[in-house]
Amino acid sequence: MRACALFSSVLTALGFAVFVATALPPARAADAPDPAADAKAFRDYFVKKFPKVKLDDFVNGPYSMNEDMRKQWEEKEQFPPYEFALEAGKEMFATPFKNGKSYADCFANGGIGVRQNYPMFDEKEGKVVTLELALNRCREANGEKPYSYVKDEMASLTAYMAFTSRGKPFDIKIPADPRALEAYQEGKRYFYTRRGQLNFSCATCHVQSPGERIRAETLAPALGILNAMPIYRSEWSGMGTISRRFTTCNSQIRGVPLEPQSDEYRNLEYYLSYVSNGLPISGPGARP
Amino acid sequence: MAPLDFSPLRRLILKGAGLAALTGLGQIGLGLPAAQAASDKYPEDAFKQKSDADAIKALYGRSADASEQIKLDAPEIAENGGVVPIAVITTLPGVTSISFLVSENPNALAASYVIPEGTVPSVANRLKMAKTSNVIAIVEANGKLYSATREVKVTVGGCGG
Amino acid sequence: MASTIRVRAINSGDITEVQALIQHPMDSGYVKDAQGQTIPAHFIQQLTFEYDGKAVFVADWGPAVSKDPYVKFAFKGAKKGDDLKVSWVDNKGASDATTAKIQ
Amino acid sequence: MSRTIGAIALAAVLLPATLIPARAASDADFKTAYAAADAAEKQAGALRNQWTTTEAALAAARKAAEAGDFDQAVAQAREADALAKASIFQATSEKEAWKALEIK
Repeated sequence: MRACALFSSVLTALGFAVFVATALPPARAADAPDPAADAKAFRDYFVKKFPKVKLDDFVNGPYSMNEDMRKQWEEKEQFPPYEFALEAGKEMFATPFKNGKSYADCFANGGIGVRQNYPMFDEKEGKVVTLELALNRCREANGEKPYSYVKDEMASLTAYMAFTSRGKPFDIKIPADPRALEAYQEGKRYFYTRRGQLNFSCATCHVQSPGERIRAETLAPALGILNAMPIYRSEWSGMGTISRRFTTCNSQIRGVPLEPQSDEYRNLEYYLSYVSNGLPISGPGARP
Repeated sequence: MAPLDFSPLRRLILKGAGLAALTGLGQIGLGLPAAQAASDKYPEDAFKQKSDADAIKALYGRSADASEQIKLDAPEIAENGGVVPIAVITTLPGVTSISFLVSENPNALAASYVIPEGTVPSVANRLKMAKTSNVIAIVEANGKLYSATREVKVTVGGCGG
Repeated sequence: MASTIRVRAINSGDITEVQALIQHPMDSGYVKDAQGQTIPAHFIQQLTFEYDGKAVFVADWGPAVSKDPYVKFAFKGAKKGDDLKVSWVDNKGASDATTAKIQ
Repeated sequence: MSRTIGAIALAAVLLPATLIPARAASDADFKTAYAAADAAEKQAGALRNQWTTTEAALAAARKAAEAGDFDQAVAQAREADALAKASIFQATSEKEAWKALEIK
């Protein structure tokens, strides 16, 4: 019986894929990537789709588009559930490593008010470096074990760093390096690529249907979605990082998540952050 | 007494001001302390009851009448059943305790608050709700029991995938 | 170890508004872990706020109060700079207490 | 057009997977079916596009085989194989198809 259910779901997924494939316009010549034009089109799309939402309010995710939820959120924000993580992060950030150095030594401006610059493209490595990755590299360079990317300490540290950057607009740069443009383009491809048995892309939920409910959740708009990270999700009963958000999104559409901080996720974060340039950092955030 | 417009009042309270508006109202009567509410003893038995009616009986020994003077503030649709912000404020005088019940939870009684003299009869807290249910606020005032009820919808949480 | 209790007590005129957030799992006893084992109930039963030697607010909680519980109330008679004592005890007998300055 | 043909071919592969084998399946049948599914899933892995449902079917196949229920083990392995092939098909067609969704 279970076999039948599976069988039909395979067919459904396939049927969907075939439909999409055949409905495609003939492949057009690959235009050269133009991140600035992409970002403008991206922002314009959301502004047009949600004329009542102020641009900066998109960083508040589903709360920007649902009054009843917004009220519950404001209630929560009076004493936000990320408070403990934020305090722990502040303490961790100030505590030196065994070698006497600290996180502050690894970052510009001692790590204060810099979250809006991440991820950045590292021209030496030729790859995107996210804040989570930079934090673990900082630990390892100082003889400390890396943290899990998805929650707990990593969420606390990034919560504190985001908090010191609240209100600062995302300022992601794509240097004149073909590898940077390639990383951006790969991130964009990941964002729009359908995957998982449900045949969903990131865009299916967060571009086409923000504000709508899927199962029990109200979908957040992709514009500004990373500005609030890390987040305390009631559904998780705890904090989660960008890595956690990406991996759980993948498994929700029945795709096997990639390893946190894999090239794909790094590129995806680069793309998503870039197209939200100009919108303020609002993390840490609270979400349903 | 002039009817209170609750929503601006609540907003004022959220800002931590405007509470003075209420203080004249809550503290009339002698506050006949009911046995349960006045004691420091944890009402174990009441928390073990399954239905709202049994829990109210175990806690107070009688049933409550609906009152327009209780404002129960709860969302229409809980964004997550695990964290539902629920608040109550009342203009009833002589309040000695305020309790919250979620009718459809395995055990209906969620929280019960002792309100000594000098404390404003207003409480906000966050409760878990297993599913769509009535939420009942009970206010004990001048030895009598009053209630307000609201339905809160809870959609199935998470997808477990 | 850092306190499990966060308190904000803000005085304005005769009224002091108190908000508290407590770090506690508040396990209901109805949830199973990843291995399918029921997580035993573990929740704060009583939370007490004392001012000037008297209880100004007592919360009796069951397991239906949310994880990391939050409560807000207000009382009369305190001044800025006064102490507010907060303490809790859970169903396993664990407890914590702190004293906050009214702001 | 080749995509459509691919899908039909795939559907043809899928059909026998749900049929009850005429005779009881053996350990060898399971191993053959599982190896095929595992190979397809590895290919999906190389395309960075595995499905959780494929993994679940593979696990169910292993579990059934351990319990000596080879009919069930073979059925699960074939499902896993079909799912893995569908995920490969998805990843392959999405190499170009993603562009249709892009905001321009």
